[in-house]
This record gives sequence, C-alpha cells and structure tokens, in this order.
Amino acid sequence: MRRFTAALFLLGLGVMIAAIYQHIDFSNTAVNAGQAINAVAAEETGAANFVTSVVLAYRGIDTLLELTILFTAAMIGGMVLGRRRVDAPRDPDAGFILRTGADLLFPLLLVVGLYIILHGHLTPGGGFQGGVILAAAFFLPLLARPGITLIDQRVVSLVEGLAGATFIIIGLLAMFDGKEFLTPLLDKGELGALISAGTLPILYLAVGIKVGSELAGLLAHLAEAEALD
Amino acid sequence: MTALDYLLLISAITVVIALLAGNMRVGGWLVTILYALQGAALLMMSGLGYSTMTVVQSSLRFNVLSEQMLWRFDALSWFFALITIGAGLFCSWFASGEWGEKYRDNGGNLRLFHGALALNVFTMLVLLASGDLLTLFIGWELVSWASFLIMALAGGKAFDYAMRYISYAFAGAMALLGGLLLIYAEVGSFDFQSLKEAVPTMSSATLWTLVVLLTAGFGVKMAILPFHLWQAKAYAETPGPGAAFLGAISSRMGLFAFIVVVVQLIGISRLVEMEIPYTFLDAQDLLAWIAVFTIIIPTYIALRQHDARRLLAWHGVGQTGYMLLGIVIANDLGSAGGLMHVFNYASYQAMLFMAVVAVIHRTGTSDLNKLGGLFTRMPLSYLAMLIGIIGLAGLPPMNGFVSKWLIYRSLIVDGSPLLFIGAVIGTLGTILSVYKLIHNIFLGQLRVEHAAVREAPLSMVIPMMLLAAVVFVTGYFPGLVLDWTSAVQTSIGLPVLAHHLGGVSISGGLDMIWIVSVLLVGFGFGTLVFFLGGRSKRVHQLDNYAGGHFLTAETRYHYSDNFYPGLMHLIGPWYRNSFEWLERGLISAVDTLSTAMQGLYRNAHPSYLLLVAVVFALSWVIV
Amino acid sequence: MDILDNNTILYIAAFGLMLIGISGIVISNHLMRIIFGIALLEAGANLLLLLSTYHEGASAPIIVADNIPTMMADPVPQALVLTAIVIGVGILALALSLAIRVQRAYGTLDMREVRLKLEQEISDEAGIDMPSSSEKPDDIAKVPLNSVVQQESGS
Amino acid sequence: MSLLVLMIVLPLLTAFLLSSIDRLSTFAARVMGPLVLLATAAIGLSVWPQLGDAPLAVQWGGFQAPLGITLYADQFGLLFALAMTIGTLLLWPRSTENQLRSSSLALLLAGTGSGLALSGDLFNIYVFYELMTVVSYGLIASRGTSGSFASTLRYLVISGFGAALALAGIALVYQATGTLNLAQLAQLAPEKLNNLQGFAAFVLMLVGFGVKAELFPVNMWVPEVYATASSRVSALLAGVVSKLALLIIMRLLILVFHQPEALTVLLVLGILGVVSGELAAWRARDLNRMLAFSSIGQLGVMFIALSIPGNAGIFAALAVMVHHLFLKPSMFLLAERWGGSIKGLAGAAKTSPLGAALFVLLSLSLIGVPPLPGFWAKLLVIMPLLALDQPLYYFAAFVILAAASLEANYLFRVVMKLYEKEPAATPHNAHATLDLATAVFLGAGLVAAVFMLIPLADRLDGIAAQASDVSTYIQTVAPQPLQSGGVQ
Repeated sequence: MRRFTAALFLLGLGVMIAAIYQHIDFSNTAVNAGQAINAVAAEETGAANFVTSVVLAYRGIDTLLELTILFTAAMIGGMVLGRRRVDAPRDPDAGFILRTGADLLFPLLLVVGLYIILHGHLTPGGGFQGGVILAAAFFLPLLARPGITLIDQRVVSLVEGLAGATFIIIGLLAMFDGKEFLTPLLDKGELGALISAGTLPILYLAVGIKVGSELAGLLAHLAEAEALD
Repeated sequence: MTALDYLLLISAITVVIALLAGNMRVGGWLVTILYALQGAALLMMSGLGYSTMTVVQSSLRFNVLSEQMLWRFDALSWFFALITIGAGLFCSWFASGEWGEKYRDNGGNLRLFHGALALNVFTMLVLLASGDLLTLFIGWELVSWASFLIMALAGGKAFDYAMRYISYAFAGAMALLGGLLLIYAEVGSFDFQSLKEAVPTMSSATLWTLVVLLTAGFGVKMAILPFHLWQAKAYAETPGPGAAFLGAISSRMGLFAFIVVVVQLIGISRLVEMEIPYTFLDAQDLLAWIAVFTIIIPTYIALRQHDARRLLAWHGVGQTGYMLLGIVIANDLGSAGGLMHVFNYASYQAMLFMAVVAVIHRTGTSDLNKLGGLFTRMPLSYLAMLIGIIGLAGLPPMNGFVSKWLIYRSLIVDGSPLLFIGAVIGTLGTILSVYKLIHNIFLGQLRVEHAAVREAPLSMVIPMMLLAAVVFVTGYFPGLVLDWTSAVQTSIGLPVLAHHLGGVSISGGLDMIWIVSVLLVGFGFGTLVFFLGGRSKRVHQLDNYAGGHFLTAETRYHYSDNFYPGLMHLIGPWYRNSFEWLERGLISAVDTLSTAMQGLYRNAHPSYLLLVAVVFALSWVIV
Repeated sequence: MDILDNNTILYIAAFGLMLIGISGIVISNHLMRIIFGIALLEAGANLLLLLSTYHEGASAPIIVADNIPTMMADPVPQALVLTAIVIGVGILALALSLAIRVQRAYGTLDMREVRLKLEQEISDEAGIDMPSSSEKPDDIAKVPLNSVVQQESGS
Repeated sequence: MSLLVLMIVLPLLTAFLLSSIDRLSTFAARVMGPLVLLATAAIGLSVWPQLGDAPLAVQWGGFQAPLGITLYADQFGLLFALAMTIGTLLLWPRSTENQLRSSSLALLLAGTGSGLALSGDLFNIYVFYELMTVVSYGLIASRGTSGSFASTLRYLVISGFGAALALAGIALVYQATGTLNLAQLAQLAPEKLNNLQGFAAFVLMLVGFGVKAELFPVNMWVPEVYATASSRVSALLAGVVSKLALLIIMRLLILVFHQPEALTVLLVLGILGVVSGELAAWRARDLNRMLAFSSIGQLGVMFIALSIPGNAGIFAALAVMVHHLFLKPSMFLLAERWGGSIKGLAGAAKTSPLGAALFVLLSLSLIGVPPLPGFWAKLLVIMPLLALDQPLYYFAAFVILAAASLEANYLFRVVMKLYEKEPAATPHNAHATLDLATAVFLGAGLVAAVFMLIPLADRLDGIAAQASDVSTYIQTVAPQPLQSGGVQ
C-alpha cells in the first residue's frame, strides 16, 4: 500500500512538473534588475564584486535579517539543548592525528577566514563564507578534544550581539546623516583597492564575525548536547 | 421624542431597574409598575390599534453600510406589543410577592430573573419596532438570546434544554440571515418597500429559496414541525412566571416576523403561484399542512406528558399551528382568527401556567401522578385553570372558541376539508389532554400530604383572576379584539373581516353575546333547578367507596396513572419519536464528520493533501 | 542531443532535487530523513532561483583590474541564494537540535510514534483521554435526548 | 529619511544587545524590551495620520527602486505593523525559565512583524517571513516541555516545506519578470505573469505563506502547537502573526496575481478550512485545541473573503481580520488557566466571574450576534458573496453560516460548563490579574467598536480602498523601468 501510494505520488508530481515545464517559457529575460545593478553598481557602491554590492548595499536589509535568523537560531538552539549536566558522559578524545591536525589548522583557518572576509568586496567570498571558515576554525579543536572550553558561550553571545549591533549602528549612522537606513557611507575609494567601497568592508567584517560566532556557538551547542545514554 | 421612543426608553429603564433593584422586596412591584408605564406609553399609540394612525416612527435611526436602520410601530407591532407588555405585566406581578421570596430563598437569583424578564420584553419591543430587514434580524437575535438567558436561569437540567434551544435558534437565525442577505443581493436594499416591489420580478427558484430559508428561520422560533423539539422542555424548565411569559408570547415573535416578511412583503398570493413540481400542491398548501401537523403531533405528545408544565408547553407548540394555519389561509376569517388566537392563547396560556406554578408553589410538584383533589384547597386556582382549559380547548363561552371558530370557518370557506379535519383532530387531542390536566391536579382524591395546602397568595391569585376576566370578556365580546385584528389586517394588506362587538357579521356569522347569554341563562337555570330541587347531599371529598368498600385516605384511589388506556392502546404505536431519531441522527452525523476531521489533522501529512490540491489545480488549469 | 542543452539539464536537476526532497518528506517517517528532505527541497529551490536568469558563458559579476567583461551574470539571484542558504543552515541546525531533544524525550524519531506520544502528552496535560478512544465529548452525548425517550415512553 | 524604519530596526538592535545589557543590569534588560516597543509604537502612531493622504515609500539604503529594497507604508500595512508591536507589548511573554531569551524573541517578533507588514519587495518578504517563522519556533519551544519541542519540530517540518516552495515560487516570478519589487511586478504582471507560470508561482507562494495563515492543507501544526505552547504565545500566533501572513497573500493578490483561478483556489481552500476547522472544533474536549481548530475555521472565512474579487473582498477580509485581531488573543488568554479539559471547567464562573462574562461576550461576537462587531464583519463577507451570483460563492456563504451554527453550539457548551452550578472535582485557579486585564482590555475594544461602528467602518473602508489602489502603489514607489543589456 505504502509503495503504491508513493508511486502514485511520484507519478502525480512528475506529471505536474512535466506540465509546468511544457507550459512555461524558460528562455531567460535579459531585462532584469540584476543587469541594471551591474550597470550602476561600480559607481554607486564602489565595490568590485557586484554580488557584495547586492548583498550589503542594495539588499543590505536582507542580510541584516539573515544575520538575525542565525542569531535567533543559535539562541533557540541554546535554549532547546540546554545546559549539559556536569556528570553527563562525553565522547572520547579523538586520536593523535586529528588533534595535531586541528592544532595546525587552527591558525591557518583563522587567517584564511579573515582574508576572505576582508576581500569580500573585491573577490568571490565575503562575510558569510569567511565566517563559516572562522567557525570551522573554532569547531575543529572541539571535535578533536571534546570537553575543552575553547570558546566561552558568554563571550560568544557578547560578540554576536555586538557584531549584529555594529551592523545596525552603521545603518543608523546614515540616518543621523539624514540619509536612509544602511546607506553606504565614507569615501568609495578606488575601484578594486582593498580600502574602498566605503562602509561595505566594515559591514562585511561585522557579518563575518557574527556568522562565525553564531555558527561556532550553534555547533558548540550541538557538540555539547548530552551524548545519548 | 415620539411615543415609540418613550416606550422603548421606559422598557430599557425597566431592564436597568430590574437588574438593580430586583433583589429587594419592593423591586418586583417597582418593575411591575414600570410595565404598567410601558402599557401607558403603548396606549399613547392606541390609534394604531383602531386604524386611526398608520405608523409611529422612532427618532432613533442609523446609517450603516449605506443603509438606513430605523424603528417604527404599525398596527401589527402594536397588537403584538400589547400582548407582550400585558404578559410581562402579569408575570412580573405574579412573581413579585411570595413567589419571588421563595425563589430567592431557594437560591435563585431574583435580580437576574426580573432582569431577564424585562430584557425579554425590551428585546421583543425592539423586534416589533423593526422598520427594515436589518433591524428585524438584529431584533430577532436579541430576542433569541434574551430568551436563552431566562431559560438557562434555573441551571441543571434547564441548561441542557437551553443549550438545545440555542443550537436550534442560532441555526435558524443563520438560515434567516442567509435569506435576508439573499434578499439584499437580489433587491439591493434592506428596505421593506423595495422588497415588496421586487417580489413580482423574482424568479420562482429565488422565491422558493427565500421562502424555505425564511420559514425555517422563523419556524424554529415558532417551533413548527420539524423544529419543534426544543420548545416544550425549555419552556417548562424556565422558572415559574418566566415559563408563563415565554409560553404566552415568546415564540409568537416567530409568527410576527413571518407575517411581516412572508405574508406582508412576499405575499400569500405569490406563494399560491409557486407550485411544487409533480404535485398539485403549492407553497401555501405546504405551509398549511406543516401547520396542521404542528397542531396534531405536539398535541398528542402533550397527551402523554405527566408533568403539568410540559403538558402545557407542548400545547404551546400545537396551538402555534392554529395561528399559522389561519394566517397562511389568509382570507378575512382565517387571518383574523390566527391573529386573534395569538391574543387569546397568550391570555389563557399565561393563566394556565400561573395556576400550575401556584400549585407547585404550594405543593412543590408538578407531577400529574402525585397531585389530585386540590379543588377544595385551592378553589381560585381551580377556577383559573377551568377557565383556561375551556379556552385552550376552544369551547364557548371563552375567547378560544371564537378564534378557533374563525379558523375552522375559514378552512371551510377556503374549501380545504382535509385541513379542517386535521385541525379538528388536534382539538380533540387538546380536549382530552386538558381534561387530564385539570382532573389530575384538582379533581378526585386529595392526597394525604396535601391536606394542609392553602390557596395561593393574593399576589398570585389576582393576576390569574384578571386574566380569567380577560379570557371571559373577550369571549363574550370578541369585537374588542377583532377591532385590533382588523387594524392589523388593514396594515398588512389582507382582506378585512367585517365584525361587530359580538362577533362576525357575515352570513352564517357568529354572535357571541347571543351565544354566551343563552349559555349563561341555561347554566343559571340548571343551577337554580339543582339548588331548588334540594335532591343533592353534600359528602366529604374523601368519602369514597369502591366495590362497596369504604376507602380510607391512605388508599390511593385517584385515577391518574395510565390515563386513557384504551386510546393509548389505539394510537400508542404511532409514537415513534421519529423526530428525536432524526435529531440524533444529525448529531451523530456531525460527530462522525468531526471525528474524521480531527483524524485528518492528527494523521494526514500536509504535503500529501497539498499535492492532491496542486495536481488537481494544475490539471484543471491545463484542461 | 539538441533537446538536452545545458539549460534543460540544469532545470531538470532543479526540479529533480525538489522532487526528491518532497518525496523524502512525504514518504519517509523518520524525522532525520524528513529534515534532509527539506534540505534537498531547499537546494532544489535555490538552484531554481539561480537558474532564473542564468546565461551560459556569462562571467562572474566582478570587475577585476578594470577589465569589464562583455557579459556578466546577474548578481541578484546569487545574493538571494546566499541569503537563502544561510537561512537554510540556521533552520537545519535548529531542526537538528529539536530532533535531539525529541529523541531524548520520546526515545524515537519515527514520525508516527512522535505524533502518538505528543498526542498522549497533550491529552494527559489537559486531563482527557486520547482522542482516538471512542468516548464522546461529555455534553454531546448529554443533549437531552435520552431523557426525551425515557419521559415519553414511560407515561 | 523616515523614522518608520526604526519600527523594524530598533527592536532588532535591542534584541541583539539584550543579553549584554542583562549582564550590566537585570532590571534594565527587563524593562528595555517593553520600552522600546512603546517607542516604536509611538513612532508608528505618529506616522499614521499622514499616511491617510498619501502612502509612503522608503528605499532601504537610499537605492532607487527596483534595485534596492522598498519599504512601502500605507495605512493597511501600518495598521498591522502597529498591531504586531502593540500586540507583542500586550502579550509580552512571561516565562520564568527563559525570560531573557523570550524577551529577545518577542522583540524580534515585533520588529519582524512590522517589517513584514511594510515590506515592498518579494524576496525581502520571504526573509522577513522566515525570520518570523524562526522566532515563532523559539517562542513555542520556550515553554520547555517535551511536547512543545515535538510540536515545534512538526511545525518546522511543515514550515520548512512551505518556505522552500515559496522560494521556488519567487524564482518563477523572477524568472518571468526579472524583478522582485512589488510595484514593478504590479506593472509587469498583466503582461508577464498572467499565464500558467504566474499561477504556479502563486500557488507555490500561497502554500508557503499559507503555513502561518493556517491555510487548509498546511495547517496541520495548528492544534498541536496551540495546545503545547504557552497561551500568550498561542495568542500572538493565532491573533496577530496569522494576520500578517494573510496580509502578504492579500498584497500579492492585489498587486501581482490577477488570475481568476487564483481566487478560486483561495475560495476552495478557504471553504475546506472552515469545514475542517469548525467540524474538528466541535468535538474537541480541551479548550486550547477547541480554540485552535476554531481559529483555523475563522482564518478560512478570511480566505473566503479574500477570494471575493474587487474592493469589497479586501474590505470584508480586513474587517474580519481586525475583528479577529481583538478577539482571538483575548480568548487564548482566558484559556491560560482554563486550558484543561472542558469537563473540568464546571463552575469556573464562580472563581473568575469576570473571565467567564468576557468569554460569553467574545463567544457572542465570534459567532456574529448583532450588534457586536463580529456580526457586521460576517455581514460584510456574506453580502458580496451572494451578490456574485455564482454557485461556488453561494456555497461558501452557506458554509460560513452553517459553521457559525456549529460554532455557537460548541462555544456555548463551554459557556454552559463555566456557569454550571456543581463545581468540578478539581478546583481551578482564578485568572492571573495581568492576563485578565489584557483580555478585558481587548474585549473592551470590541464593545467600544459597537459604539463607533460607523466611523470605524468608514476608516476600514478607506484603508481597504488605499490598499487595493494599485496605481497609487506604483506611483509612490516609482520604480525605474528596466533597461535591456546589462553591459556598459
């Protein structure tokens, strides 16, 4: 019965998608907002990476919300998983290779992460990607040595709060200037230079730190969750 | 401020005063006086009752949804308002003295009782005053909930019955709302006049929908078949005078609204044009037959009751059938009879309930198997009940005879012998069951535990006696009421009945002054013979013999259980409780559906349903 | 093969991912599989979003050393997908932490059992029997029908 | 520059900083949230009058529409933004264990809700919606019972499923039009979205955003969640959050999707919602789930109202929404202490007479007894339904009326229990003062509405007219026309 319904279901779905595909014209429109952004982004934001322009400038509020989602998810994760009992069993330590590898990788990952974040407005990458690498940097030692407290949850929550707040405060600064919220400030500089694109790199730094701390926090929560009996 | 404004204002004040002062010793009297004041305000408009005025507007009006909501009184409203306020006055009077104190001492909330009663009167007046379909519906709902309030006062079992009532009533109200909004969709206005003008152009299908919805909506309140189940129990469980009030007038509001919308605006002549396919019947016949079955079935259900209040309440359902029948026939005789029956019925039903409540007040029970022989102990209550049952049975010289005579006569004139036979069968059942009522309570052997029972207090007896006077006087001089019904007939556009003080002035007419006078003379003559003959000997009530043996008071020799065994043997198999069966079937159908839906929410995977929906939608779009 | 140009293959991939995701959600009862089904579904939707203005051969929308490419890809879907992915990650993490707790509380991740135990818990808290039992709600059965029958068949 | 964005941003900022503030001063953290919401509500109210004349469009970051994201404020959107803010303020979560986190979540909810109501960009709406979803997971789970975790997970599955579909819908829209700005979509829709692709996109988004709006096939989470979450959270979700999701669907219908089939889908799903919800509620034996099922039914009525073409439908839906906005939270607050089985409620009116009286009032309004506002709202829905003169719409009117009779039956069964003379075996608590005060406040709003019916109806009519005015929307946002060829 179950297989039959499943088959029926897939058949129906297939028919539906085929029907959509038959009736929808998938030739792409050349006229779209993205191309318009490509045309003006370099001038308006000063970032060589137009995706960054979109992420931080044109759709900056989306990014703020996205950070908030991460923040919320991390917070709820902490709330749901709760504190572990002191005497709860832990996973055993990883082997020598993993421990050494983690130690070696830690500084490397930090540097790579920061590099990617800081060059977000120039090259592929940015706060999110870099932030994930930062989180990985902090998570690896945790995998290698379950039970160490490399990162204090209180510090994490402070950092994530402050990073998010920085993002918003930079946005609010524009309002003090009489502009709209999140309007890029500062000099745009020379296109392609490291110090350019006004406040975008600062925003990306905030994003990177925030993503890093949220993810690290979340992963730490998950790892800290009491092992099953 | 017009007279109508005064009336509504006083009525509203009555509600407030009743709620504030209801618990005090003087509270009941105060409220009773306020009812009298309402009556006075009504008399300011008495021109309505005699066709010297056509309409009294209220200065209160709103504009809602680009529709004007207004309130006004015409002859029809005036006639019903007269009965309403009268019933309120007598019932409040009845409740003001000892009854109220006992009610309060037994843990009843007297303040709430008086408040609910006053609220009922007020909401009914608002309904009667409605000047368009929207205000009609608002008034309708207010009345429904007000009677719910008074029904639920007693708590316990009354809660169950009130709950059943409100389920019926609200479903009916929704049918009504549907009908009224359908009218709005067709006509574009809630105005009475616009509806009247639009009716000739409406299609037959629309009209059928309307008539079914509206009749169902109004019918629930009237408790016509098949919506009759709720009424008797709900009314019977209402605290004492409340039952009298509800029994007298409350469900008549359905009839009022029916007259306004179906008779006055849609018109009976339009109903005659609406034929039921594949039969020789039309909508009018259908309604008339519903009315006849509403007479017969509840009346014979009443016959089986052994609780006095239930018995009376079931009659209330049955008597509605007469009113509806007369009004649906819609000739001069029928409509006058139907309308007059509203008045007559209210007068004796209130009185009968009061008599029963007086008995309960003194004996503590209304179980017909546990009473008997109270005639010597409570003679005035007995008199009230006697007059009441003569009226209810429709026998001369009481007013019930006149209205029933008019209705029978209209059926004969209309050429509907089958309907006539149905109505007569109903009357037969009425006579049988009211005899059971008075016999089991007042006649026969007095029970030992009731030996010390006294007559009801004056506060209860006086309203009964006044009502008895009304029943007799309007039976003697039916022209008093026929004046008002004629005004109503004029106002709602039906043929007017030619009448005089004593009755109807048509060929083969009726003159009650003549009939009653002859009766009185005959009766007086008989009495004279009885006393002058001196052949009678007074015996004690308990001086009974059976088979030559003297029966002591301890021996139960009061024939009250298993009343009418022969008749019951004959018609017993017809009692099948089909409507209860239907009701239960409906409930369990809803229950099954409900279980299924809960199962759906518990078990079904949403994406599954969603998929069905999407596939369905797409295939429908593509095809 | 003319029919299967790159564009079509990509679209098939997108719809296929969504299809697999939905099947996972619908068919499986294990919560982990359902969660992964959602992840796949999201991946499919993300791919669809990326494809919405996809042009073959367009270069990345990045200006490198003043060398402006002739045809740049649309940056908007890329930014949107970036956002959507991060949202997806957050929700996935949340789902996993909830799953851990549910497994700890109910000892199972089978959807049917979880549903049953949840129902049991709600009912216990409210102090009523499980809805699957055939007991009727108090007052429905008590609509004064029984008394009607007794009354009228009695006299 | 408009201060309106502060309605969204300030709560977010506070939520970020709340745990840091808590470390400095617990008291400050406790009062900070409500204070901020008061401030944002004041901002919203100060903007309210000027929106009556002309709506306001704000470009986030100052970029020209359609490149940047638009915030579009008309009275319709602001009404619900305010409802969200004030609603959160009134229903401020009170959880002993997770107070700090609950406060942050409440702040986030208020900010997000306001943003959702005011957003003028399709993807931005999606992000706001997702954030709101995540926040509601947190609020539900903050009760901390295993039941609340399980129901959150079930909710998450349905929600995640819906969100992915909505994302696919957005992809289809962007593919067809190349823009996400609602104003520009409104311009382009008649030409580019009036086809099957548009319809598919609509259905996908309807399902996605319908999860929160308790749309029929994706509302299976409702009974479980409302039964396991704390009453204040249920009140927020059922009362306010569902309306915001509905608002999104309304916006999409008004601006973008004009297919007649779209309306039919809404109508059918609405009818199914009413039927399934009210029937299921009829048999519910605990108050929480009864309210949950009945809320499905009422949302169904709103969907039916939405399916009425033209201004009348918007007006009707708005009226029902505003009515429900006052009513449902108040009912859930009353259910806080009455959450157990209905049988156990016997005699509860004695311990809390005010609560019982309020419950009667709310029930009466819910089933539409004149002259309470519920009646007029119902009238506004049914009148245009009948005026359309189509069988399915007639059927919808019938369903609404029949459902009201069912509603009357099950709600008054509860009322009867409350007033029963014999008290239950287990005595029940009186209501917490704050809960009761809030509920009474909301109930008083309903009563006040009876006396201000006519100006209120005019106001709502004006709001509905403004909301359904597409050309004003386009003019206010004034998106640049898109040029072809992206290469400079």
